[in-house]
Amino acid sequence: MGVEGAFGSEPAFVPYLAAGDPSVEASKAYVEALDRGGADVIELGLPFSEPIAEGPTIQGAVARALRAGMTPRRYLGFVRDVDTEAPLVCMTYYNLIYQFRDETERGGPDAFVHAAADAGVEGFVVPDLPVEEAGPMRRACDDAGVDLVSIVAPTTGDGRLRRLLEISSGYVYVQARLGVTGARDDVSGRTAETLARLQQYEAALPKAVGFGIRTGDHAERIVRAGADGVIVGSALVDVVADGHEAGDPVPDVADRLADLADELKTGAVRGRDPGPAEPERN
Amino acid sequence: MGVEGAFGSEPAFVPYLAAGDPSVEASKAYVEALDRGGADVIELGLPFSEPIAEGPTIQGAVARALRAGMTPRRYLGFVRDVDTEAPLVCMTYYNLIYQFRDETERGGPDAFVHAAADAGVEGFVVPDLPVEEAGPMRRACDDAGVDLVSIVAPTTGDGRLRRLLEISSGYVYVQARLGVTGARDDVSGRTAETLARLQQYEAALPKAVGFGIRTGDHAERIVRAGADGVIVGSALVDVVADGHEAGDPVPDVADRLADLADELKTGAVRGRDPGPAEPERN
Amino acid sequence: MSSETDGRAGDGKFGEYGGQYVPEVLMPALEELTDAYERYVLGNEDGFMDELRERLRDFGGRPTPLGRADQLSARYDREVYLKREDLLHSGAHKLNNALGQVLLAKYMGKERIVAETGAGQHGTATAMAAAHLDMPCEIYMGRKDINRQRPNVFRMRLNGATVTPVTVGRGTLKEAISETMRDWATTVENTHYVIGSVVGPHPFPSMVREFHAVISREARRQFAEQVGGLPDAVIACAGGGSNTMGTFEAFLDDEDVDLYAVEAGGSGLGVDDDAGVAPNSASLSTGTEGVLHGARTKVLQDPDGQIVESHSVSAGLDYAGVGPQLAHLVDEERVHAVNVDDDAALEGFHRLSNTEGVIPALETAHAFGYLEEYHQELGERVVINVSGRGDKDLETAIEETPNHDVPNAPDMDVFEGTGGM
Amino acid sequence: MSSETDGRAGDGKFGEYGGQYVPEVLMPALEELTDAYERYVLGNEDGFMDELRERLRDFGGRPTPLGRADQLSARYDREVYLKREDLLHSGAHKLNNALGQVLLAKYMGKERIVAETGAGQHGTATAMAAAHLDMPCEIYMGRKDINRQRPNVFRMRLNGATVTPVTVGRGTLKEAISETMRDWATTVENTHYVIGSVVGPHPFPSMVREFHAVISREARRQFAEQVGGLPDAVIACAGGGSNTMGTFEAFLDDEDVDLYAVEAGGSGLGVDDDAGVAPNSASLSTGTEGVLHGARTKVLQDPDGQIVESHSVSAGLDYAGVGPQLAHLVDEERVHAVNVDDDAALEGFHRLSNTEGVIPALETAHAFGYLEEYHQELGERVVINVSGRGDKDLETAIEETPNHDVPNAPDMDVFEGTGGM
Ligand SMILES: Cc1ncc(COP(=O)(O)O)c(C=O)c1O
Ligand SMILES: Cc1ncc(COP(=O)(O)O)c(C=O)c1O
Repeated sequence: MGVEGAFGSEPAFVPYLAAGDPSVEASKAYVEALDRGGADVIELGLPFSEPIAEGPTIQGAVARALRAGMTPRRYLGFVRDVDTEAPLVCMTYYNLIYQFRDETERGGPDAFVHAAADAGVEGFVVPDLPVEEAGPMRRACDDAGVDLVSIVAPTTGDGRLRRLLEISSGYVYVQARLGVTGARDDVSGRTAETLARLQQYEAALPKAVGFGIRTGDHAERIVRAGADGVIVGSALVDVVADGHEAGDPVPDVADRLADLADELKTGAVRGRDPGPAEPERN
Repeated sequence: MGVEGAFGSEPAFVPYLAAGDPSVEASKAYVEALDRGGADVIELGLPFSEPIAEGPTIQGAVARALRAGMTPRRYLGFVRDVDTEAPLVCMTYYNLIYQFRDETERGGPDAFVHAAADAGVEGFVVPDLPVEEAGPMRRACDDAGVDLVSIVAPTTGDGRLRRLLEISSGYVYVQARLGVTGARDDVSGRTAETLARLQQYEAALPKAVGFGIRTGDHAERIVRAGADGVIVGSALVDVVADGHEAGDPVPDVADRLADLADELKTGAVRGRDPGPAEPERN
Repeated sequence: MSSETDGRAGDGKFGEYGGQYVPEVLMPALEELTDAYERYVLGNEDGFMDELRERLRDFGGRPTPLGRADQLSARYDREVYLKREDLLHSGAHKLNNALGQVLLAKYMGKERIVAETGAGQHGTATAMAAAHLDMPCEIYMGRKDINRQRPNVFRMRLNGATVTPVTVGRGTLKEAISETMRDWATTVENTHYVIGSVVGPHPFPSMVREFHAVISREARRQFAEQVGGLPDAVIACAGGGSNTMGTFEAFLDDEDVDLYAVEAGGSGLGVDDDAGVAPNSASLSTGTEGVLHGARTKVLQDPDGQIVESHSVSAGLDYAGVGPQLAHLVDEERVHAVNVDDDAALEGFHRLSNTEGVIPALETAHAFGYLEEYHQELGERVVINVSGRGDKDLETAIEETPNHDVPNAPDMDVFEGTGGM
Repeated sequence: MSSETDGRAGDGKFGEYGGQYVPEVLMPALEELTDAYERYVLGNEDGFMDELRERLRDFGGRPTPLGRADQLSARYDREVYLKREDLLHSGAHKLNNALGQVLLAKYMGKERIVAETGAGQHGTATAMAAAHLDMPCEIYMGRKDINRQRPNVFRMRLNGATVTPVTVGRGTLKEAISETMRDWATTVENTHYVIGSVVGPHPFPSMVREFHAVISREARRQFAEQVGGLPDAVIACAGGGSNTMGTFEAFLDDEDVDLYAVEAGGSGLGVDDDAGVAPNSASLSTGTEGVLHGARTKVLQDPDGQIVESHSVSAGLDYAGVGPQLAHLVDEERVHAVNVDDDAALEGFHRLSNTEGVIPALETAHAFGYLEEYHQELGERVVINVSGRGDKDLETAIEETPNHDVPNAPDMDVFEGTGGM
């Protein structure tokens, strides 16, 4: 079906979790719970020691996953083992891709992309790899028949936007606001503005919006503003972190994740509902 | 009799104590004990807050006397009250003399010298008043008919020495070694050298040697080397300080002072003895 | 040097190194900055460089002197000259860059400054420049570095800067840079990120080098005037590499001048993969190619590409990466990458202090540790950059000296009870 | 100025002030020193002054800049310029004199240096100069000052100096000077006493002024070149007076230039005769004529002539006397003797730190406290000498600020837990 195909007639729900947070086993259960809860695409983080695009919540997830021993090689095993219907997109930083060596000691993007594709990864998001440096990665993805998703930021001007839309495949990751990842209590005015700007681009690719979405209500409003999908990371990671801290049983935490996934998916779907928009809150 | 006259056929013993150390009453008893013990001239310190020519022992005496409330005006009363045969020489620093104001608000050396002479002081030693600055003080002393004793140091060259001997009256204070006041456990080689140098000057004035003399034995050797008298301060102040610290009764401390005075005077006299010199020790 | 080597072509590449590996949200700011760099700094538009030079003179105290070290010259039977960046206002070379960037931010119409700091020298310099130019300023600093460089923390605060502790990881420079990038990603529209070394994405490595090049331009001229000709060797300590790049720049074309970048060997070379820690900060000497903080360069990493925690007794060298141009110059064999360990650095600290009357920063002290160990391999006439003064390091030096093998240390007993310094 | 006023006649008198009130044992050394001063310093014999100038440049970092304080200029609606002696090596103007005297001692064949210190700046400068010129060095410092200026104590020791605590009296500068004189009386034949201000017996007041005159000679030339003409007012803080004398010297003949010597008003003027304490160090403003440490000058004393303990939040101004030439210039009305209290000094400290990016010594801060309070009485163009940097005072400033009324202080809570600085 592929990544792009997962954006169907309904708006897509694209959750993020870090692989291995807080342990390989629990993490597997959580990813599967998201799948159960209605995920259309899953962004599965491969943890890197310097996650410069992440806020404290995802930094915490990454640190737990690293402490639990997650490595690029184990990540590939994780992808192989995890049982989801939604296609998996690998979200990581460029150095891990750059350093990767396969068994034949072939290295770099080419080796990693092929190894990941073999394991079942269908796309990549690499936050510190802007279009200018993306050549080798783009070629490797084309070669392996997987997607490379570009991120569009609120600061991205028209010239850059066009180039980004050109090079991206699978979907476009629309960063809804300035800053780093992290759930917020509101949908910023900036989000609406960014989406309005994007409406002008009749890109062929689906536009998934992330950064700050926490509730079904948020998701609904994002979709109503024109998004083809919502990306949710920190709000889900919070559930993992809270469960971990409280020492809750993995199945309980997984259920909570599935519930939140369901809320978010339902909210997103509601956003496409042609009925009257709910009045804006606060 | 005057200060110079106190240097008679016998070598003179010139003790120093700070007036008011550790209290006015005790101090009076101690000065009188020195007189009893054979003092020929007594250098009576008027304590100044910055005694730059004094070592730790006399600094301590000065600090105790100041704490006990000694002032220039009380010093004059002290001189009036104390009962000694030996003439008193006031040993102090120039700022106290400079600041002095008498009842008529006449100030400076002239006022102080006359007030002191009225009280019974017969001479002055002012360690921070070198010959270059001594003019006003010298004139005041001449006017009041009292002496101004100059200090000669080991560093004093021939030119200065001549000027010092010229301007000094009463006696010449021969500083036996470099540095500041303080009892020593030996008579330094420097002492002998300084005295040898002084032998070349056939000054009319008696030469009293100070700085470091602690025992009768020291006194003897100093006199044998050519001194007309020995000046002893720190060794005596030590007795006062020890007694004060131990809380000993004043008469006991006074007796110890008289004993030490006697030892020192006797030692000095022995030094004039024409018999064979004792063999040098250590 | 070719334009490829010096990065002035504008693509920000030094051989394979350099580039711009940052989130998209920052890319427009880097484009804007590159443009401003080219116009104001390289093109002196609106007299930017004239104003900077004047402020470096009147506020910063440039030129800094080049002076002969009589005692060291005698000791090593060589002519040893000290370039005295420790006399620059703020106490280290860092002000050259900080003042340049804060002024540039002003020309660009920015309203706020953020910066990371390791030793606190870059943070102090930035806080001072920001106060001088009336710009609000926030400094990110690792918790561990805050503890070991307290005088600089106080200085930043007294200069009106907000100092924000970074508690993730080991709490040193690497984490502080990451955190500052996060702030910048949030505030990029009105904020300039004053990066503190020749690291990060283009145009930072080129721009920071350019601001520090004044060090070697002065030193080269001073040496010619005061001594005559050129030195045989130039030595500077390297963490991120701003000090080396500034000290080497004007000598790069003088092929007879040997250039030595002295890294922190810490307590030993290599990387402990299991612990994810390098007991050193010698990324040039022992690191491997990778991507860190926006640039491809030499980094200390495990075989997977996870960046490891570096270590050095000097906070300012305690960094797992290095400037891409410096990495390139080492590959090209124009610059010698060398290193000395903590012991040697402390020995250098005490030697310069008690034989020359100059107390160096612990960073700087590595260069003197190198001189002590390897002077016989150097030419006749040696210039060392004293990149900073050691006032910020008094506490660390006193604490660490007894833990190390420092034969020339003074009697450390007289420093007892220094806990309350 | 007439030769009588400037003391170059060799008699060391400034009107009624000055002279040589020291024990006879020191008089020959003063004669020898006067001779050396006249030959080497005034006469440049053996190229002494040439060597000194070169070392001041290459080791000391001269010339120090004169820079415009943009923020203060706007605040006071005046042109305010800072002469930056804080950038001199060692961190204060004191090195001008210390290097001069240590070099002179070398020319005189002396083998050892002693010095007193209050703030530790003179001691640090002397220790650095002694290390630089390879001379053994012992520094006397009051116990109280040791406690409040610890960074400088460490610096002296790191530079190889012996620091000897002086415990008599209140343990500040006055006692340290007395104790150093006692050392000198013992060691005078091979030792030079590097006195730290324009105090003490002739030739010290003239010689120390001469070594510091470079400050005003530079400032006068820099002002003419950078701004044009002469300033209307020149301001410097005064303890013993080396800073003022150095900052004023070249302007003494410029009668239109107003000169302000700012003393430490402490917590209040006057003398508490019963306690034998002055809660200030304002000997010029409130002292009376007396003899202290070898010179006739203005001193803080009780009516009997006992020298009282002075007080200031800044250790370097905490002295009961003042240089005789400065006292004379005040009597002649050429110099205005003014003072501000501890509160104003702390306010000046914070103002310069957070508006100009220059952290001044607490001594220096008094001059800025004065500027804040009295700028309306000053002319259009003001030069202030930043006599030293505040690194040595961080601890004191942080501790004292909450105890004083300092409206412009930053939020001091962020400095909490500084006991262990
Ligand atoms: C005094 C000093 N020298 C050198 C350095 C190293 O900086 P770089 O490696 O960028 O030259 C620092 C960094 O803080 C420093 O403070
Ligand atoms: C920074 C600074 N300024 C000024 C002074 C005062 O010295 P003086 O009164 O001799 O100028 C001192 C003395 O220690 C000082 O350290």
